[in-house]
Amino acid sequence: MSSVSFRKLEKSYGALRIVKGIDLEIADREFVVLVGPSGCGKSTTLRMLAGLESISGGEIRIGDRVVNKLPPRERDIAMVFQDYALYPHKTVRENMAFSLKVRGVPEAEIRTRIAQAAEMLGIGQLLDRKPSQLSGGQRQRVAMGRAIVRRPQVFLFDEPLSNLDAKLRGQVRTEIKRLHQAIGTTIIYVTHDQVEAMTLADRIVILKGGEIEQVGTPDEVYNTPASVFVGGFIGSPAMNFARGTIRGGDVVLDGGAAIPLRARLAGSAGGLEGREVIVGIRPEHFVPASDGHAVSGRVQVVEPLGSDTLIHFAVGPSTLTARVAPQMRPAPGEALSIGVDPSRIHLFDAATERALV
Amino acid sequence: MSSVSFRKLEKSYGALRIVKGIDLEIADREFVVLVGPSGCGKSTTLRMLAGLESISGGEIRIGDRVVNKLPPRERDIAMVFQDYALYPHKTVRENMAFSLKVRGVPEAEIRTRIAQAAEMLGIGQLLDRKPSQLSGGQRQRVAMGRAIVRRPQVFLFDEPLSNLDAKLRGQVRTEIKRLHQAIGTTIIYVTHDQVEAMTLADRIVILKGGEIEQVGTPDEVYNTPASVFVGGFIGSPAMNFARGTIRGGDVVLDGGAAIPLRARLAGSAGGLEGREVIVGIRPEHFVPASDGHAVSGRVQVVEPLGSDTLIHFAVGPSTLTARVAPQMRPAPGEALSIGVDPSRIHLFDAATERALV
Amino acid sequence: MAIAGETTLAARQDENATKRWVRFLDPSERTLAVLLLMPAALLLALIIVYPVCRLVWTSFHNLSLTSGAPATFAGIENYTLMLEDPVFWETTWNTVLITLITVPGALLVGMALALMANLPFKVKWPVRLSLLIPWALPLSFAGLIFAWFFHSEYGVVNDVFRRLGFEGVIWFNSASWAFAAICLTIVWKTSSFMALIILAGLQTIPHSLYEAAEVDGAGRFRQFFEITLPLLKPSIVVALIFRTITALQTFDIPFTMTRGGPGTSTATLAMYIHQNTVDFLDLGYGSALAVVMFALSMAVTAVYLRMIRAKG
Amino acid sequence: QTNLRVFISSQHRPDVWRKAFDMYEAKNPNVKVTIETGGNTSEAQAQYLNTVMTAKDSSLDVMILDVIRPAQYAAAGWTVPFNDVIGDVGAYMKRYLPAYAEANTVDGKVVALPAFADAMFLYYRKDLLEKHGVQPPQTWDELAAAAKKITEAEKDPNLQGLSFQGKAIEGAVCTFLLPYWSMGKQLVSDGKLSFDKDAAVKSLKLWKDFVDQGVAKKNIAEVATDDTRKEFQAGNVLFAVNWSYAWGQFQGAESAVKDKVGVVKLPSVKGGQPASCLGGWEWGVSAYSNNKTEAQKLVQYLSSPETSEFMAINAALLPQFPEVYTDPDVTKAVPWFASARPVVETAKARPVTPRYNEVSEIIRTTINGVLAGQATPEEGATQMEGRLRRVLR
Amino acid sequence: MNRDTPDNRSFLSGKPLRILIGFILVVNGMFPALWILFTSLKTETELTAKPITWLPHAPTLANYLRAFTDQPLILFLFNSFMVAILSTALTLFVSVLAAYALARLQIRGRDLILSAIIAVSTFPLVTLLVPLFEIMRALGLLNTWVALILPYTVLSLPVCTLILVSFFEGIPRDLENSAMIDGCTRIGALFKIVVPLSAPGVFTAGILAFVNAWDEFLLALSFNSNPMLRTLPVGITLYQGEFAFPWPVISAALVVGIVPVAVLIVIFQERVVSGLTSGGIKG
Ligand SMILES: Nc1ncnc2c1ncn2[C@@H]1O[C@H](COP(=O)(O)OP(=O)(O)OP(=O)(O)O)[C@@H](O)[C@H]1O
Ligand SMILES: Nc1ncnc2c1ncn2[C@@H]1O[C@H](COP(=O)(O)OP(=O)(O)OP(=O)(O)O)[C@@H](O)[C@H]1O
Ligand SMILES: [Mg+2]
Ligand SMILES: [Mg+2]
Repeated sequence: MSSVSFRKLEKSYGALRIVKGIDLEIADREFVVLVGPSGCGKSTTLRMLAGLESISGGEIRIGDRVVNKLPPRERDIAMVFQDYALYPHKTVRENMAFSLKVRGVPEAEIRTRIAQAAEMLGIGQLLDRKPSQLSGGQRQRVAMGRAIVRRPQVFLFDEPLSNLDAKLRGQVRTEIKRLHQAIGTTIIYVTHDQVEAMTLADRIVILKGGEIEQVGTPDEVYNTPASVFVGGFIGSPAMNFARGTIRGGDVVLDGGAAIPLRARLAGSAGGLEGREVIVGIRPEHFVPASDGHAVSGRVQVVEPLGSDTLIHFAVGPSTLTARVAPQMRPAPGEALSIGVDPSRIHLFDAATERALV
Repeated sequence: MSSVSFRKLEKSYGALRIVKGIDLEIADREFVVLVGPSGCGKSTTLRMLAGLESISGGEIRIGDRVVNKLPPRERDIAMVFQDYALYPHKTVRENMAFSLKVRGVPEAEIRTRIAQAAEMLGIGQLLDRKPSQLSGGQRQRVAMGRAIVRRPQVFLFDEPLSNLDAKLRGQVRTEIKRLHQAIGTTIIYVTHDQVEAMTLADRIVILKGGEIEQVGTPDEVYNTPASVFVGGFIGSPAMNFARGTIRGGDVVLDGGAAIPLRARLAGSAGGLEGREVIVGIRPEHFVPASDGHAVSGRVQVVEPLGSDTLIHFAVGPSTLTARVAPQMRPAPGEALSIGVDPSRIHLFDAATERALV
Repeated sequence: MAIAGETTLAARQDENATKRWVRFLDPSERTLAVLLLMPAALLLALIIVYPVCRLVWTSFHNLSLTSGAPATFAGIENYTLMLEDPVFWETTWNTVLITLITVPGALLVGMALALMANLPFKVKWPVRLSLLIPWALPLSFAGLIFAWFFHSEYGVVNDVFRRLGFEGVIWFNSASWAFAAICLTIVWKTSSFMALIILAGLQTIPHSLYEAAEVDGAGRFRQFFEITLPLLKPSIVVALIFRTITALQTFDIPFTMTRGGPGTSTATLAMYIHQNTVDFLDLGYGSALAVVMFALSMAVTAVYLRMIRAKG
Repeated sequence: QTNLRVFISSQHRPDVWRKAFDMYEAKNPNVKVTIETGGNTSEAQAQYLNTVMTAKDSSLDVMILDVIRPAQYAAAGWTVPFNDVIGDVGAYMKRYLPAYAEANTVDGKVVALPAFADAMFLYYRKDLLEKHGVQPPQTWDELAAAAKKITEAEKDPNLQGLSFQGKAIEGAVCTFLLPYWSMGKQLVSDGKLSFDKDAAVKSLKLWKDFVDQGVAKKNIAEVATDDTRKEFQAGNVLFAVNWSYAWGQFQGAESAVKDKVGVVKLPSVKGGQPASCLGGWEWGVSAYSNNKTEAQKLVQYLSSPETSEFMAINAALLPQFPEVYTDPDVTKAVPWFASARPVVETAKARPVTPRYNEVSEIIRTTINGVLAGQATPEEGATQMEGRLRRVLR
Repeated sequence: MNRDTPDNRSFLSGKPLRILIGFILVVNGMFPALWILFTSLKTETELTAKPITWLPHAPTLANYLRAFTDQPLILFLFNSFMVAILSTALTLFVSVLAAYALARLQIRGRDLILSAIIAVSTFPLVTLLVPLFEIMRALGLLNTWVALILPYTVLSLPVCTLILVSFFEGIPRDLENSAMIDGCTRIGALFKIVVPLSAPGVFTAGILAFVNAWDEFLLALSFNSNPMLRTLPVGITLYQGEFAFPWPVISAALVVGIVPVAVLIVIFQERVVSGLTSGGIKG
């Protein structure tokens, strides 16, 4: 178990800069999730840490060692790949034993370690099967088992759940969390699914175009997104955005509605008056239209989820989504007026897309 | 546009019965979703309707015609495959034109139909690309476009979204719903994702092992699941189940907690007294433990989603999941006492697993 | 502070120690590539490149061993000699003709065989074996066997003809019949390799494309021409490259079947090269012929490679 | 201790040669002889030897060569002449059948020494000729007449009058040359082409006429030496032109014509001399040998009357010395050699030229083409002349 | 894949038709081999009978006896087998290394190298006979198995490399990465993971190389004159005399020569076809 640090980490393919100077300190035993849209450099970063990709600039340390030039096998890490990368020609047991054998761990020791890991993951009865005889979820567990038996300093996960179906994903997610609680090794986990990031991470690192957009606990990134990008990326269904202008303590949306913000703006002086802003409203922060400041629009699509209902409605030029109580079922085409909790809305500068207030 | 009906539809491979007598009437313009776990016969049923699989017994009608013996090309249907099955050597335009050309539709007509469909799906600028030059979402749209230009009587979709990532899936799902609202053709849609079923369907058909488990609107199957299977299948996170016994108007869980059911049981006489039951509680139906009848357990894993928090906690032998307000954040290992809304719990017979009351 | 300093120092040393290993076991990509390609390169240099250089050198010299004279520089004489050598033109023409007949022939037959073999047979191995045997049968054996088949008196072909009430044909008495017999044999021998490659290509076409086409209303033939054929193109091109190159080198089959007869009407360029080198010991001229043939094959390969690349 | 490596065809009784070598080793204890056997056909051996010699390889000391090759090997400088070791060349060579002396002497140099003889014979069905009261033919016309008479009388659809080699193999060269020689013409004199076109046309026409008249079968162009042998042996042929090896086979257990075979000189054209085609094999010493002197000594032993007699008796190889044919021990072991000698004595050597392979190629493809009906005899002769002129300028 | 659609069953996959097609395929492929088998059971006399016979009248194994006694057929088989196996092994080793470099490593001019490899294979070995002989002599390799193994390796190298390249390209890189993290070097990962996973490709390449080596005649004739080292194709010509061509005996020897390859094919046919299938030869 070990801390990990990235210092000005860079990666370029020829003239193309993929990772543009990442600075990050990961504490021992921490569970850090890297999220970001496809192509933002998450995998590249992780693979540089693993030694599978050369480093173009900066430095990576695991514990005290600078590992920039070490081959993967000497970095003392374990990695779970997106498609699990189980050796198809070896049984589950052989898959798990492989790294230990290569390192010359004695037979008896290998056997006990495999037994332990198998028990922890509930795959004891699968040990003699080949990967092709396993279901997706079982494969995922074996991949984790293969990593666990190594007892490495750091675990790396690259989108380990993206090949599972929705139901299983939730289940295995919980298992990974439990596993971390049990063994406590430092974990660096890459995903593009914000639900995984939210539920698993001690800290979330949000990447965009090879740079860090925000680092913080799940609550921090959910409640105080540093930018439009983070706001839109974290949370499901995604945050709604509407353009507006600040006018005398209210924010006036382009569609016409005004939301009173006097209370929140009080602190930040009147310097925002007349500023063009992007207003972010999470679907779950719409409230029944009881008081005056409601947004009005026309219902487009209604999606009943059973536990909630999603209403997609058009306000001026934009389509907003509200998550409301399951009983609420407006018909498509109907007019809708729905309230907004002014204390929960987010304001971003229209030009920089960074958070205001 | 046309109605579809299955009468005692059967399919066997040798001695193996895969589809075991399905009876179903689908109205014109209806959007019906077949859901069920993997291997339950959804695809087989759909493929029999398409004519890609022979029928072992029973009858399929499209409109007034019995189509049992007709080859696919004479059934006037269009199908969107899971892997899209776009012709890799043809451009998007040629892909869309193919079925029309085969049927001898005049060139001019083909051109206008493609233009229309492309506009509807926003793929106008992709028409001259090959499928390999498209992203997953774009391919999906092209596959739909290829179906739409046909103007068939029935659309068939076989898990059209399962190759897309979470974000895109939500987006395309809404698009399909909008599409159906626009063109109104009968749609039969196969998926194993209950969210898709709930949000898209006029009626959901839940299959299990080649038989229909329940047919109903999304609200029906969500609110009054006919069996443990349906209850567990529909809704996310999944319904919690706990074993219990009915004792003097209460249901006493194996963990010890008692939930008062006098009000609901009143109607159904005392015939249930002493009956072994399975109690189903949806995660969103836990309420703050204000009054007496709460379940108590120990927190295992807490997953903050931002908009809500999921708490997995152990009660007696079983692990339950509750969806609670985002502010609530018990620590793992903490004791938890949480209320249940007695009017929202589901009772199933422990032996037959069918709904009671 | 001191302790921390020590550990970093230790770590440094550790790293240095491993670095030496790194150089040995973990060479850079480029070094590794060179190392891995080295054995193949050495072998090719030894067995092909060096002899080819010798060959080219010889082709510019007068070197006929029957004269006993040492090699003298001849410039392009050997090449100009070719222009007025009727046998060169005849054998080249025969080679081209054989290529033009047997390559498409093998392609068509191979395609038919592949389509047939792709049907769902319950017992697969006899079909596979039948596809593989002609491919695995040595060319010279195939020539011998088929020469026997086409024998005017004892051959099974004429026997079948006679049983069907036709006159037997004296295959090797006539240039055109002999040519036909040779081409038939070559097609038989080579179509199975074509079939194997095409079969391989067939099995990579996703089944759902046929289902989509069926739903789209396309019948059998339309499916074949609109889906199977275009998607087989890469396999076909590869098969064609190998086939065309070997067709240009046709030697064993006409050599064992007709010796180029009657007259020189079925002799190929490869046979002529062999004859000049090995029988007539005119190494200069033989080498020049070989160089021409090599140029011919290279040209064909280049065309095909361009076809592949143009697609890719 | 000298180790000599001798290349022999595995067809020519290496087992018996081994015995001859053993005897030599016994007399010359410092010499050891190893046999290397190569492909069985003249062609396969040539292919192998050409490769070895082209590469100037010293692994062979002595090699057996088909009678057509010594000139070529000498020109290429691959063999060592014997002139220096045999003393009086004229006297030494006179002992052999004259055709062999001729075939092994190039520009006055003895380039190889004869190993054993062979020639083409006319085999005939003694039983059938007797049955129909026909004498063995002296001329080709007589042969045609006899064949017609007997085949018509026998009414056996499978019985052919005459079988010879029409396939484009070396044997076809002899086929062409037999009548050509019989007309007293030579193809090459003193290394120069002396092509007589009329004779060539007549020769080609003679054979083609046999086919057209039905004396020989229509597919004669695909008949190789052994096909002639097989068909005759199966009892389907009246007259056959073939080498001496056929005799032994005709007398074998599987033969349908055992004891029904006669052998005579080949017929002549009307007014010509009978001529046979010389076969047989010669011993040459490799120019790249490291033991040339020892090798030459060995060859002289191998090409001596004693060895000849030994091989005649033990391996039924035809002797290269005329008197050995009539040696009592030999006639006892192989009685038919008595009737073979006059035939061998009429045998002529195929053109002695370094470019014999090309000459052969031209002749055999032409006659094959004519027999197949691809060209008329006139056309064939013209082609032949043209191509031969290019080769033998 | 069973295409069991309603109109399908009425068409091509009808059972009688399928049997007929299977019959055509088998006859096309097997007839010559069977004919040789029949011939090997006939006497020479039966062979020249008119009209010809198909099945042997009185099958005899005498030809096999002669095939084994006239010439050391077992020795030919042994030599052929050893040369073929060893050159196959060498081919596989060399082409695995080269294919891995071409498939996985970032090499400039990769396409050029591949094209060069194909181009090299276009050179007819016949024409290189003499220079090759000189090389073998210079290296002192004449009359050794090595003299054949080296050129045979080169003969099959291009096509084997091509097959393996496309196979290696089909193996997920993550498997190798995983092995490297698990403690292997790159080469270790190649031999422990990539090669075993390309088994069908390796088998296909192997059979190709084996058959090429098993069949070759000209070089075997020229480089190995020592009777102890003769391979089967050369050996078979020894049954033929200067003039005699004993078909039945030669047929028997041919049958003996075909059988090992046929057995090999029957054993590996699934793998060979699936080897070619997995994109095997993609160019
Ligand atoms: N070998 C390469 N040469 C050039 N560009 C590359 C190479 N490998 C990756 N890239 C580019 O680097 C960028 C980052 O890739 P990376 O795999 O790290 O993305 P990611 O964040 O993991 O995305 P995903 O969620 O799709 O896995 C991508 O734009 C990719 O196209
Ligand atoms: N050709 C066949 N022969 C035998 N069994 C088959 C065949 N095709 C499908 N089956 C079986 O039929 C059952 C139903 O298959 P089907 O494809 O309809 O399932 P599904 O509900 O679509 O599942 P999924 O969600 O995984 O696509 C499966 O158990 C499958 O194994
Ligand atoms: Mg990635
Ligand atoms: Mg399915």
